[in-house]
Amino acid sequence: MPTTSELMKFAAPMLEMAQTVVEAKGEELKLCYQCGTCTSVCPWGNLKDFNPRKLIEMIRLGFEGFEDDSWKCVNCKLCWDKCPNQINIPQIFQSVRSILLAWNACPPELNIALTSLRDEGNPWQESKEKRDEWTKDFPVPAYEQGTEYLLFSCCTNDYDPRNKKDIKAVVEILNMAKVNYGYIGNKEVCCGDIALSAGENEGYGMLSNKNLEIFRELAVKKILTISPHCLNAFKNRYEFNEGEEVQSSHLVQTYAKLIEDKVLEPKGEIKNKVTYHDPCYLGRHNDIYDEPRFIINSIPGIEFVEMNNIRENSFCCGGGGGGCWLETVKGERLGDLRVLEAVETGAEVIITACPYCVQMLEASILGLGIDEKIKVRTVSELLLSSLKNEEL
Amino acid sequence: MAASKIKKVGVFVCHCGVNISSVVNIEKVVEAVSKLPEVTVARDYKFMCSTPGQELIGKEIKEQGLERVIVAACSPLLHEETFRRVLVKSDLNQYFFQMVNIREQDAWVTADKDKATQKAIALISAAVKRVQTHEPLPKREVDVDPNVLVIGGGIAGIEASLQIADAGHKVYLVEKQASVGGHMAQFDKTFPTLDCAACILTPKMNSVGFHPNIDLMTYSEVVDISGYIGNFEVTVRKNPKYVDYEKCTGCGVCMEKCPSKVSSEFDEGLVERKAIYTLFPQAVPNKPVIDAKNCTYLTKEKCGVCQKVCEAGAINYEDKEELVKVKVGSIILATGYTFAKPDVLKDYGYGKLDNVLTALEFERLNNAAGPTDGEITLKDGSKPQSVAILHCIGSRDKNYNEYCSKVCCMYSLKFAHLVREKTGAEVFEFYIDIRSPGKAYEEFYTRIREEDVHLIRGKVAQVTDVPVTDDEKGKLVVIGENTLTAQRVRVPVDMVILSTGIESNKDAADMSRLVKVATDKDGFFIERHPKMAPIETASAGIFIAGTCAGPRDIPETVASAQGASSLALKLISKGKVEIEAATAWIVEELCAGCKLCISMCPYKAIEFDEKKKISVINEVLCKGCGTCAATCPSGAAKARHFKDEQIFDEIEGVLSL
Amino acid sequence: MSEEPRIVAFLCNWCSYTGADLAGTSRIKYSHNVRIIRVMCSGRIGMSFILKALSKGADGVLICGCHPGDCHYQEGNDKALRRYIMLKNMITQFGIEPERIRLEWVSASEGDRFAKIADEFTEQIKKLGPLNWKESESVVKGSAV
Amino acid sequence: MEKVGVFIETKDKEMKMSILGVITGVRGEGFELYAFVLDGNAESYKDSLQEYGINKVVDLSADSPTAEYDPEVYAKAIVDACKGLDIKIIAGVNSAIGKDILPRVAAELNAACILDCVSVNLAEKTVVKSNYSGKTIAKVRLSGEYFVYGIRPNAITAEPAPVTAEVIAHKAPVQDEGRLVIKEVKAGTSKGVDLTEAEIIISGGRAMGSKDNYKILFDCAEVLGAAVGASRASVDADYAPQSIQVGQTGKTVSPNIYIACGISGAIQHLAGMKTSKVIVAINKDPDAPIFTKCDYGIVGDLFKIVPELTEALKR
Amino acid sequence: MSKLNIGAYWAASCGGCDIAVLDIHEKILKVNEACNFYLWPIAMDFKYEDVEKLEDNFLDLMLFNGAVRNSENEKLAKLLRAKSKLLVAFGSCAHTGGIPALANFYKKDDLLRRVYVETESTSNPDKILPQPKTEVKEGVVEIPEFYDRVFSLAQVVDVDYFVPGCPPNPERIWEVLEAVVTGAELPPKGSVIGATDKSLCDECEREKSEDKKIKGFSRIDKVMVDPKTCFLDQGLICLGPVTRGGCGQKCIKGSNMPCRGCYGLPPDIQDQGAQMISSLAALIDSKDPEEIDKIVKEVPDLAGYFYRFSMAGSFLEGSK
Repeated sequence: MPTTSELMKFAAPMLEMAQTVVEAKGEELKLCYQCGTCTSVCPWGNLKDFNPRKLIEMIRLGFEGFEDDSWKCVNCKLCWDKCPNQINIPQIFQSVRSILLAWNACPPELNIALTSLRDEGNPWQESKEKRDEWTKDFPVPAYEQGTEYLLFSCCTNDYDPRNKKDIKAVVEILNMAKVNYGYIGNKEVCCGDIALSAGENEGYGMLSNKNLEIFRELAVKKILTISPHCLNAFKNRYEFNEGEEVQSSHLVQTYAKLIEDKVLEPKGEIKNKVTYHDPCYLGRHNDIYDEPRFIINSIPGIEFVEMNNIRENSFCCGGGGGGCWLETVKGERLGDLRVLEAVETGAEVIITACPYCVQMLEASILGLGIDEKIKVRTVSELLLSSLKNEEL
Repeated sequence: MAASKIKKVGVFVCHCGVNISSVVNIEKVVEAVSKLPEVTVARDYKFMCSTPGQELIGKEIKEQGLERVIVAACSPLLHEETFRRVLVKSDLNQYFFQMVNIREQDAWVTADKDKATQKAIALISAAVKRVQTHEPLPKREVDVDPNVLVIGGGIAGIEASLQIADAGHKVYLVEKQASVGGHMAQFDKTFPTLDCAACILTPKMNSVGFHPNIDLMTYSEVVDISGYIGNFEVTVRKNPKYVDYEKCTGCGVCMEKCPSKVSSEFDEGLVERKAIYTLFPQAVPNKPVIDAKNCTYLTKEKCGVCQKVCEAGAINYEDKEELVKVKVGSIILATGYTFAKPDVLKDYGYGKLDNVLTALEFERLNNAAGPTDGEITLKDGSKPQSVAILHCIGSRDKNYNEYCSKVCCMYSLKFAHLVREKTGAEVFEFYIDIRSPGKAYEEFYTRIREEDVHLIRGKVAQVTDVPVTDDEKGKLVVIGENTLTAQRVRVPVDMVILSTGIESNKDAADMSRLVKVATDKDGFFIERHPKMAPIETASAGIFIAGTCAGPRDIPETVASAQGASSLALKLISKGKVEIEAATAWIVEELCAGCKLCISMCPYKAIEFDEKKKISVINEVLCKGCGTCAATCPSGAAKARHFKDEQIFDEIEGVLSL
Repeated sequence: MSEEPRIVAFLCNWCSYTGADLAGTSRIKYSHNVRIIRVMCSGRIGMSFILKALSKGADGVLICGCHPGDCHYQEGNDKALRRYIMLKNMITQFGIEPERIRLEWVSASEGDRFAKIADEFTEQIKKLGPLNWKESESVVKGSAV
Repeated sequence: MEKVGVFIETKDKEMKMSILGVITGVRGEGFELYAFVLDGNAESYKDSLQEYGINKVVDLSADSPTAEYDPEVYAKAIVDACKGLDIKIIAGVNSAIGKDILPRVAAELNAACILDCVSVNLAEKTVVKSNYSGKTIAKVRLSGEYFVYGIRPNAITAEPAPVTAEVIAHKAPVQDEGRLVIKEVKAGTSKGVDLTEAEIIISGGRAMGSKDNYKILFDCAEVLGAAVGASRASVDADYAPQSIQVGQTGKTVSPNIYIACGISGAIQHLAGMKTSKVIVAINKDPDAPIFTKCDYGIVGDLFKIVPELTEALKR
Repeated sequence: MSKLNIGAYWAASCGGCDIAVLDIHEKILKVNEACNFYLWPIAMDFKYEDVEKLEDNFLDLMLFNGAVRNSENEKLAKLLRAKSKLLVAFGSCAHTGGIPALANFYKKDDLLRRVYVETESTSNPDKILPQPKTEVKEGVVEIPEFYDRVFSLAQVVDVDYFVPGCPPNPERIWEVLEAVVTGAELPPKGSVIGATDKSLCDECEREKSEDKKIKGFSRIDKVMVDPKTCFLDQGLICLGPVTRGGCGQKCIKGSNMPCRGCYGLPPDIQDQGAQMISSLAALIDSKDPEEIDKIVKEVPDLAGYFYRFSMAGSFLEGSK
């Protein structure tokens, strides 16, 4: 006769697992009633067998086998929004990842990024001294105490040659609009979003503390972010002290206001058919849907078409939750689906507002070999082209 | 405070088997409590609530001449009444008693035994201090008016009214719509027996219409209720019908001739009705009303066709609303429910995609008296080849309603049967859990499984018309997970039925204020006790029947209606009613007439005596919440049994250790 | 005896007291420091109860009532909320941390929530340390009023 | 004379050349070097090994056949040989195989295992090792009876120091306990020099246009003695196998020379190669981001430039 | 009948109560007919020894005004208690601490520093604070010890009666004196006399609504105050509801000013401030915590407002 504990192996082999996840802030795990909504809405469902519901159940009862898939979640938040029990499923994955990290079971390519975050304050294995290298021949006002806005650049914009174009466009526009802003250069470190979503809580704590210190030191009141991930970190994650009223906003909000107030008047015609991709962190995470569309529509000559999955139902590029750093084999890339969706609308340009989306979508375009057909531009790049009456 | 003579207190500590004694050191407690100067005797017993336990208390009261009694045992919510009866038996006023909760709030929640013991002693000490100032409170009784008001003319209101009327008492039945019948009149078949709703409902509707003891007020609303149990005064507004029912013969010519058409609410907008209309052909009373908003004569003073064609001369465009006052002894709330509106659930394409129907729309579609004469057809008139039925739309979902609507599983299974029977289409039912707890419900579920309905366990996340494969072209695609095979599925179908959940009425909050019965967060009326008093409410004399208290099926609704009517009849047959003793009162000598209490009282139980310039509490209306006592700035309003000094004593007591 | 915090909790009869009972029936352990006093409605809780408790040695006072909109007496809990906010604003002038007073909504079905609140609040009070309110050391503390 | 054992990593009857650096690093006055060969071909490696100072080539075999790679059996056999031959120091390449074998050996011997060494000083019993992917360098002193080192490939440049070696056989009574079953060995499709060990890498992007076009890179690589790499886009396009992908999500390389042909230079790619000592970029597009990262940039058609380069080198 | 021996003493007070005694005008002559004013420092000189020499219970009536702030106040309170048959806490300060007890919100050291060092008009560069004993050329100067907090009279000695008010209404003073002088039957010991048991609202003739809703608090300098409407209905805080009547409504009627509560709390109220919150806050017309907080914050000094005269006798008695 098998003993009870032997039988338990089949029912619930490792109940401690659930407990550990609960302790790592994943307590909502318990609320799941296994309806499968998350699996149905998860963007991965369109590509491969990925089943958050099943993973939750496995974790709850302590079955092994959830480990590899736990790195899949791109933090797009669609499941959380649709979950009838309002379970923060991305948080559960985050908790699971923090445990996996403690076991040293991190995908190696992500580990590289996390190590770089700890050592250099950016995920791109670049030197912290070289963050402001792009400003050498492109002057940007420095932030001093009393400057109205701190322009928080984002590592990807600072280091990635492609995204440097975006931040340069940002700087040009802000200068044109005479916005009182400044950049802190090498004092900036990564907002920590990817560390947090990869479950690297310690690294996140270190990064967020460093930024908080600088914000405090410079008495920062308003932050302009280029990356929605930074925005989300400051708005929803950072632990500001009571009384520290730091307002964070995304650039698209600033642009929309400037255009509305007629400070910026995009007069140059852009004769392209464009579509807009809602970054998950800008849209679902922070409810910013209208401003980018307003900006696009304010540009003369432009033809704006929407994709099928937009706004609250936007389809993720695959870059969130550490996805930018994780290897995905061809045929399993969310970005590919999104790009194809954009191509279907007949658009020649995908406009977006997140450096990760830029990277993922461009990689997909390149990978699909359709770079002659469609390209990716940021809202800033689009706006600047119109302001300078140049081609997009 | 002048020191008064110490009253003799007896303390009785219960072991509750081992429930208390395994954690709380009873011996220590008794020893510590005995030492208090006020305590004459302290005893413990295995089961204080048992007959020997009660006898022990009675014996000590008599032998020691106890003036106050304390029982430290379970929650007062469980056994306060039991022990109060012991005091009454022993000729002590029942309010000379205090119960100390050392089980639910000590033994069961404290890990450390010493701490639990210490807590028990502190709680008992507090009670010992408190009971010193307890006052005897008398029983109070008032006469009961034998008339009953029933609000709502659905199956619950109909059933309750008939029961009371048949017992020989007057019933005022107030219905907002132009006819009684409620939602049940919209249904075709009922689960699990599949008998037709109309066949079982219409006879009852007719009885209500013609019963000599029932004063049926359709097209009417209750606008004010004052008074208290046994003596309510109710104001009903009779909305203008523009048809004189004395003269109207119900011939229907006016409805035939009326030129203005509006979408029919009874048929869920699937067809149109006229501006002068009866709700449905079997309406009771079967006489029309004019919908003032859509009548060309009433809006533009043009037309007047109905008046011209009415041979009885029953049309009266000058009709005005009328306020009627009635006196009743009890009120039955049977205001019913609405269905969750799926248009907020954008993901299911309702309102955007053709052939996505709500449950109620399907009921009408399927009803023999409905817009298609009971044919299940798609919008283009063709028969569906495949139908998906999606459970839990707006139910069990924190984004909409967290609760389970209880009836949807069963009616969805019924739909599956009807679709199979009438069209032979493939049916895909997406469910999270099938809930079939009811007589013959599980058997019905079994029967449906035998009918080759495809049951898929998983909640549907999306309905789309964007095809991925050729099979999906021109179809509605239902996307979900089959959680049992752990596969994401896309099912192309012709028709989607959304099993929408039950919601409280939109005006539940207004009704709540009117009847002074609180609603829960979902807008359903709160019972006095969810288990032991599911039909009574916190407002004495007001009972709830049917779905206004939460999702119920027809048998439960009828049962609760019969329960409500029997409680109303109980009141009538008793003739008198005992009312709350622990009410508030105002010390005349202290009241300065600032009127602050008047604005605070939720029951309008306080009136201002203009002669004496003081506030006076109508103790019959008072429910004893004590808000006035907390508010009264001069300390004139006092809450019986919860006076300031009693609470102060209790505070000092709990802090004594 | 160790310096254990002393907490007085005023609970309304209908929701919160029943909720606390449920914590018991569900055998959820929570801080023994919380001593419950039952009142019919959170609207009955005069602010003098709270000051009295603090002056008599309580280190913290917890008030629990039905969730907004669920009050058995319609809106007693709203009154409790308003009083609580005003008292919290005033109490700082006495040098007392407003965190020593806490208002929470606990329904009859939230036994676990009550236990959680009790534990959290005890922790909070422990962090603040004992209040040790000293009553007047006067020779005669007579009937001043 | 202290004895040092070196685990000789082999593949398809060929010795991994990086082992020679390891041998160079551990030889020295007063040390006798033993080479453990487990694939049964000890004799065939003898010449190369003695060229670099190996004194004894141990033809190590176990009771269980070791024809197929089995780290458990290998490790136990090495431990048995060490005990039998009184060898207290064991070294190997810090390769994937090395990292599979050496910790097992150390565990059996209850010894410390130091991986990622960049240099060793056997006399002092100290090693210099890299931490956090080279972010810090630590000098570590060891104590204990046995020492197990994994030395990074290419960390120590191999220099010949010829001696005469003899082959000795050692049969270890080690049984395969069957805890580990090799189900399948998947061969990588890359040919030629191993990417991570290569001193020169020539990489192609999606501009290569087709699988066949990659031939020009292989041709060039052959002349250069270089390995061929690829960007993710070209792997996606099936021009090159995934195993030679360079970048954040592929292999991280740091050769002396990295030649990027038709690679635009996404940051994920740069992350995998930017520590290369000299970066040469060839691209048609003068705006390609890669030009911001390279030491030498050639704007032009790679299909012209690369064959020309090959020809030039051949000469 | 021999004349009664009566006295009046002031401890920590402003002297207004003494003046109020004179405000009974010509009736003082009647008092003089029946009584010997044996002790009245504001009117005539006397020495400690003079009091000490008196026999116990020598004084038939002692009107003690002022709170107990220092050791001298306490010493005299105890001394006069022993020498008096009836000791009356006269005026708000003796009754419940009065204005001096507002200092209980501050620490002794802070008070001294503020008064002797920091006030704008003070020049005290060496920051010298008063010391109980100071050596000077002529010897040692002793001054009373300043206590940590202010006590009401009853917190220090046993008190027979309380006459509230800042100052007590002269008419009420006369009623008290008359009762003693005529030998009428006195109420039980510990009673508050010279005031009604009902709160001030009883006397107040202003129109009071039955459905008060406070949407915000205002201050008298910000609004035109309607003299016919209850202050609370106008969003002005009036302590009348939590204050005994009997004062004659000098503020409300005379000056169209809300009551500040000098007549102390009604008999069944134990803490004036706490009760004021219970009564007032409940009227706020909002269910939104943030909005309520905003409204509440419109009152700049809640505790000072609600405990203006009753701090010493309140539950908390002062600040931590």
